[in-house]
Amino acid sequence: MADRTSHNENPGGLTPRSAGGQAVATGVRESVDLASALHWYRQMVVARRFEEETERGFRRGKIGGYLHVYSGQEAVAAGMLAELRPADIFFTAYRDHAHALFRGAPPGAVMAELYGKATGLARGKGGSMHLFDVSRGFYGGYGIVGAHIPLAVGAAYALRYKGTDKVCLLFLGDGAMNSGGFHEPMNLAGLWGKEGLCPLVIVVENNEYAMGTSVTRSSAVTDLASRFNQYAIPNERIDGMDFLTVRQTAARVAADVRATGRPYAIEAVTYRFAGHGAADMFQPYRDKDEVETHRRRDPIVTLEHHLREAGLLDDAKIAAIQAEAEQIATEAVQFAEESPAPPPEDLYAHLYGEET
Amino acid sequence: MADRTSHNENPGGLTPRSAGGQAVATGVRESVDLASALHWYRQMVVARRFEEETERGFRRGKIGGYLHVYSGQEAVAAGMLAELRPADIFFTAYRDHAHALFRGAPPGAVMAELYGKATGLARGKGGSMHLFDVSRGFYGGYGIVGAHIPLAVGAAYALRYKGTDKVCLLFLGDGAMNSGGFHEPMNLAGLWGKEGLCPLVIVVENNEYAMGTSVTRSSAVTDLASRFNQYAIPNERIDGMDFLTVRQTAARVAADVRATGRPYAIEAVTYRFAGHGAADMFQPYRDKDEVETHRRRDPIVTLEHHLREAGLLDDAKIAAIQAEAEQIATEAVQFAEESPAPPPEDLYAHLYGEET
Amino acid sequence: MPEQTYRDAIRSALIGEMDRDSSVVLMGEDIGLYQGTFRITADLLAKYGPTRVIDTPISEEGFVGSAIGMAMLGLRPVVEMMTWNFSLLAFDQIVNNAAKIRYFSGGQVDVPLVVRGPNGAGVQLSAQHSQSIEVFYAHVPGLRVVAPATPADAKGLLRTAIRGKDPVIFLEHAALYNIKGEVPDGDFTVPFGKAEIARPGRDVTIVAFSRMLQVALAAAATLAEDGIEAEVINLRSLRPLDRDAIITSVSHTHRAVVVQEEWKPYGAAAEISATIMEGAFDLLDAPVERVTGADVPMPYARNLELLALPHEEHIVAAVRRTLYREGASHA
Amino acid sequence: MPEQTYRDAIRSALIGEMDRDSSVVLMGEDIGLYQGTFRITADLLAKYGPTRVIDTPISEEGFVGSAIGMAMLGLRPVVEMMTWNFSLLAFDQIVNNAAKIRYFSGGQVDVPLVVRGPNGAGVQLSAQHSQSIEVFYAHVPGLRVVAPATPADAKGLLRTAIRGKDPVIFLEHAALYNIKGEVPDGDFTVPFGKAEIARPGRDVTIVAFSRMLQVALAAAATLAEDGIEAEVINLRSLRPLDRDAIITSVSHTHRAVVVQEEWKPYGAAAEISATIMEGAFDLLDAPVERVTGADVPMPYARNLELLALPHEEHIVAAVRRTLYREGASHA
Ligand SMILES: Cc1ncc(C[n+]2csc(CCOP(=O)(O)OP(=O)(O)O)c2C)c(N)n1
Ligand SMILES: Cc1ncc(C[n+]2csc(CCOP(=O)(O)OP(=O)(O)O)c2C)c(N)n1
Ligand SMILES: [Mg+2]
Ligand SMILES: [Mg+2]
Repeated sequence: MADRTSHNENPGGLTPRSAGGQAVATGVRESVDLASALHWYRQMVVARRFEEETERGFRRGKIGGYLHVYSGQEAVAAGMLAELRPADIFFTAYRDHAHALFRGAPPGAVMAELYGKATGLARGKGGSMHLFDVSRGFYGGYGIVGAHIPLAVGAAYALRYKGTDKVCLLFLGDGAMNSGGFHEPMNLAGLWGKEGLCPLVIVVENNEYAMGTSVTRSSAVTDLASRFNQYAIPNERIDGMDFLTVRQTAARVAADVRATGRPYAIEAVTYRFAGHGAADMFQPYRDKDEVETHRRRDPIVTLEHHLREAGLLDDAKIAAIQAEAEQIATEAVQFAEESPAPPPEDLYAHLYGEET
Repeated sequence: MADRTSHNENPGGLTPRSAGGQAVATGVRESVDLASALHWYRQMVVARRFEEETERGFRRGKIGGYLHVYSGQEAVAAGMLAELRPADIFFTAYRDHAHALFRGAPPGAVMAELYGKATGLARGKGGSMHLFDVSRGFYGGYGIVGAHIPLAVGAAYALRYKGTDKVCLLFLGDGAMNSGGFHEPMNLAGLWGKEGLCPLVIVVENNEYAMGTSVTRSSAVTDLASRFNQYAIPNERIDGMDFLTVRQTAARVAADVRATGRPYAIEAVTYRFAGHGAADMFQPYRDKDEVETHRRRDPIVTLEHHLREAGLLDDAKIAAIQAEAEQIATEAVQFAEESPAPPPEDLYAHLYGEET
Repeated sequence: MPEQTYRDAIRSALIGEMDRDSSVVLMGEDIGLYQGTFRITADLLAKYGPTRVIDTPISEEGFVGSAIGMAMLGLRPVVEMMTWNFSLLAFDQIVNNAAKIRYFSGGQVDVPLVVRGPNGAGVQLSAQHSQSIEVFYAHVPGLRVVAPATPADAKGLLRTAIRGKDPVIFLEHAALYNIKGEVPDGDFTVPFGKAEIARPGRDVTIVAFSRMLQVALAAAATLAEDGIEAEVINLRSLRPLDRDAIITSVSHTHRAVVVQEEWKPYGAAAEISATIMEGAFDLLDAPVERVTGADVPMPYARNLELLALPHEEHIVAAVRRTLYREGASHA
Repeated sequence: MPEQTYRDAIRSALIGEMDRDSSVVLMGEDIGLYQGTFRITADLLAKYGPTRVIDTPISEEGFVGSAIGMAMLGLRPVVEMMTWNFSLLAFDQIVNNAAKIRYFSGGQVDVPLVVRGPNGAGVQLSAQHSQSIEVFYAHVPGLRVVAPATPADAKGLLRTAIRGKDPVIFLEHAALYNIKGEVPDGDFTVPFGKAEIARPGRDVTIVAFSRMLQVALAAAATLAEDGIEAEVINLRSLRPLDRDAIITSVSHTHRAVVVQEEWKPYGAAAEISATIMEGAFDLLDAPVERVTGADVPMPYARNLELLALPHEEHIVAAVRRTLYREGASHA
């Protein structure tokens, strides 16, 4: 793993890293199985349509609290989860709807959680920020920025401790990197990785903002991938708007981490199309043009182009997929609407595992 | 400041950095005013002798709590404080006796604080870990590892905010770098420094251990200076056992920080001769040989050689200085012994600045 | 008297203090360019510039600690906690540094720091974002802990906080930002540790702070329809606690109900209840009642959230228990 | 019954659990190579190796959070807090993650985490290292908080903690590590939430936990010389609180004194005092007394430190006040 080592010990790895990013972006067209990419295109379309319904549900007062939609970033979670094995696990923050859907959680159960219903993915206890589907290896869904990071590091340790070859995937935002909750466990991951005891794939979803605060205004260095050098964690920056790039990187990195038990970090450069949350309507921190420019890099459109080129998609197929997404989203809403609220006795349920 | 910038943006700065350290170590002999170094030699001898008395006081049950002596590391604080102006300020952790003495605090008042007397530097309220002498710009003396770091960053900001050209000096240990208390404020320092609002000189006293845990076992990267690259804080590693090296570096760095309002980090490689604290008697984490090897690099002996070479010291002068140190230490103990305990009403004094 | 919202009261107090004293600086997450999560600081970045209105990264421990350092050097930082839930990340800085530095330095420094922001439950913000953390700070010597329930108190207490020499935990409530109330003109201040009788009455004393004061006043109005005259005490500050005001009231009502939004066990109401018993044991005709939130993390589902929060009817029922000794709560 | 020190009781419980269950791992600062600050884990690194006895950097938030993740994946981490003072840096992880994950996930995960270490004042460790932090955790639903006062309780409660499904705050006391006591042979456990009558008596109930139980027992012995028979309750756990045991005792003694080492305002004793009033109001012949530490950060000077801590004579005086109603504490 000469390359790995150079990344570890030599922060000069910067240049090869960016270069590597390019290489991936171009080299990928041929190398990736495009057929299965069609499946993920469909998933991304569904997620996008699903988020339209969550925003509508919020406006209609059916969904409460904070609502953070994923629109614009789909290629990151889709590309990464595409290469995760069923037995693998992952953690993310509160912008988690698409992650749950991509992992196979029933759209109805996800929507029902947002509606605060008993049939929700977390029985209506968690809501939008705390989706959980442990049966599928999804360990949540957390609201305190940065505070879920150490959980994933410990979980990765446990996977190796128990002698499995599973890996743990950790998603975090650019803003989370400025918290002590990032620094302390990343150093632990670097240390444990040297013993092959930390099979952790770290994905920074760099969407350029933490609420209204841009990376330039919140991080002393803007090359976020390079921040992992302090922890001897090899890292690279990639185009997070291109599903094929993300997926090929995910395949290579997951295999490597699975084999070595050492952590690896990917900075996926992406963009959030919507406001930070439902309350962020005016977005005084960025102008319309900026958003428009990025919308032209829409990951769904980009993948659509790849698939058209490959002759795997045409207008008819696209229309069919959109109709299907329409139906899935509508049925999810209907399921959520019709589901019962949690029974009053649930107030005290799930507090402790044992009575005393 | 091409060199600065390269340090900022290019973690490859590693090599030049170490080289720089060497350069300083050799280049220094001629360049520094050796005469005044004699004064600091005397200070270091006094501090060493003083610590013998604090250890004796602890064994005799006159000093309670935790006691962390500085023996072996004198060149770091002496070299740095030698270049601090009277109006400048500094913060450190709990291994703070020598820092207070070097800054000119009366040895009797320092010893009296350790004895828990009313005449102590902090009126007997703080003890060994919480020495304070604000009249001399010494802002303490803190016991929670890493937690004093943000204080110094905010203090540096305040110095510039008020339009002064003062600098803030921050001492921290190698172990403290693994805490969130290091990461968060260092990123703030990097950001504020870009506006010229953080005149902070950071000194990592790398004595190779955090209690019983070596740097290799606690930090994923062992080149500690390089850890500041994540914060765009220029940095270098120097020989912390050589007073002249430390002092020359301090002069250059302090001038630079004062002029630019940007932070700069120095990793001073040193060694702790005594146990971590008075309770650390057997030191199962290191063997005698290791300690012996380092004792041969005793900073006091090293400076003694420089001064002998320069014809500024001979056996007679050394004997005189030791006698003087002996007297200062003994008088400090006597003063502490004879001082009264704080009056009972002090229990509730200094709790609030105002009654309600 | 002119009316002002709780939000504008806080906002205008901040502006007033920044205008009269250049050592006052604001710091926090998204208080500047984003205009503040609750718009308390809207337009202030433009008005005062980035060295006085400091947008920070997501580094609660780092920026609260830095604010302590600024305060030690003579600035008067007012830190916004986007919500108090996040202060748990700065807990060590507040408890081990801000509250203690003056003491263990033997009185060598002032720490004029104010940390302010919304505390308590919102609407369906779920477990990690719906906590009322007052007792964590009220327990700690060296801190002042205030929880204004009205626009006038918010304004007067914030002025006192910013002008003082000690760290102040200033607890606002998101559900109060839009309430209106009369606010005196001029440079008035409200001192710490002085409770107010928000409504006089002879039959029972209701002690409340922050949002629960509004709920207590509603309960008192309902009770009045049955001829029960409750005296409602607006506590204003938890540390120092106005023990005398509470005891004086109870010594003529002989009954007391203490209200808090948070989990019952080891909550603020326990201290107030114990203080009443210690100070008025012989005068009590009934055990002091506590009305509190349910002892669970806040659930997301609205129906469960409503069950977890204390409401007017709980206060009314508790008052009736103290009057008629119904119920088994003290069997 | 064989005797064992409090330290050996904890140590042998750890060894026993590690031997019977390979999912038990130890983590903390200097627990391995350094042999543990209080030598609880001495020799365990050699015995179990570095994957089960994990020396950590100074990263409380990081390693407590990692332990939570391990626990979610089915390990049983036992984290040593070198002293509980440092847990304030992991406060968010314990309060917002460990305590709540089961709840907001709708019951999808267990979090069998134990965090243990010495709590309370030592000898001249000064303000940042002399805190008794129990109430910060006792307030939080989702946690269990235990504070053993005897070797037998330490051993039995630690077994229960390690074998359970929920996060446990296990509060030891440095001043207790060397005390000896009888410890039953065999695999006994002590359940959470069950207090014990450490000394039976008819005249007054003294409620205590951790080190203060030893002080309370000494006070009871002194009182006995005057023919005053105090019933001393060893609380063992603060959450859950054994309300019934306390009320039962008070309902035949009609008087109570609650003892705690920490700052009085909003401390654990307030909850116990309020609970007694709520549960036994009609049976109380005197207000419940609280004996606590002084409301100041711990001073370094030994004479001041002694003034800041509660001692036997304070308990004796409080008991006398409840019996003869002397003093003005409830005037
Ligand atoms: C510790 C903490 N501080 C502040 C917040 C409020 N907050 C919620 S999301 C957010 C921005 C996070 O940005 P980033 O990590 O980049 O994730 P993104 O929202 O861009 O996906 C902030 C400040 C929080 N939830 N937790
Ligand atoms: C947050 C915290 N965790 C643990 C401790 C216990 N402790 C005191 S000193 C120390 C080692 C610090 O090492 P370093 O920073 O290298 O400073 P040095 O003692 O070598 O000068 C530890 C772990 C503490 N005081 N604070
Ligand atoms: Mg972001
Ligand atoms: Mg060290």
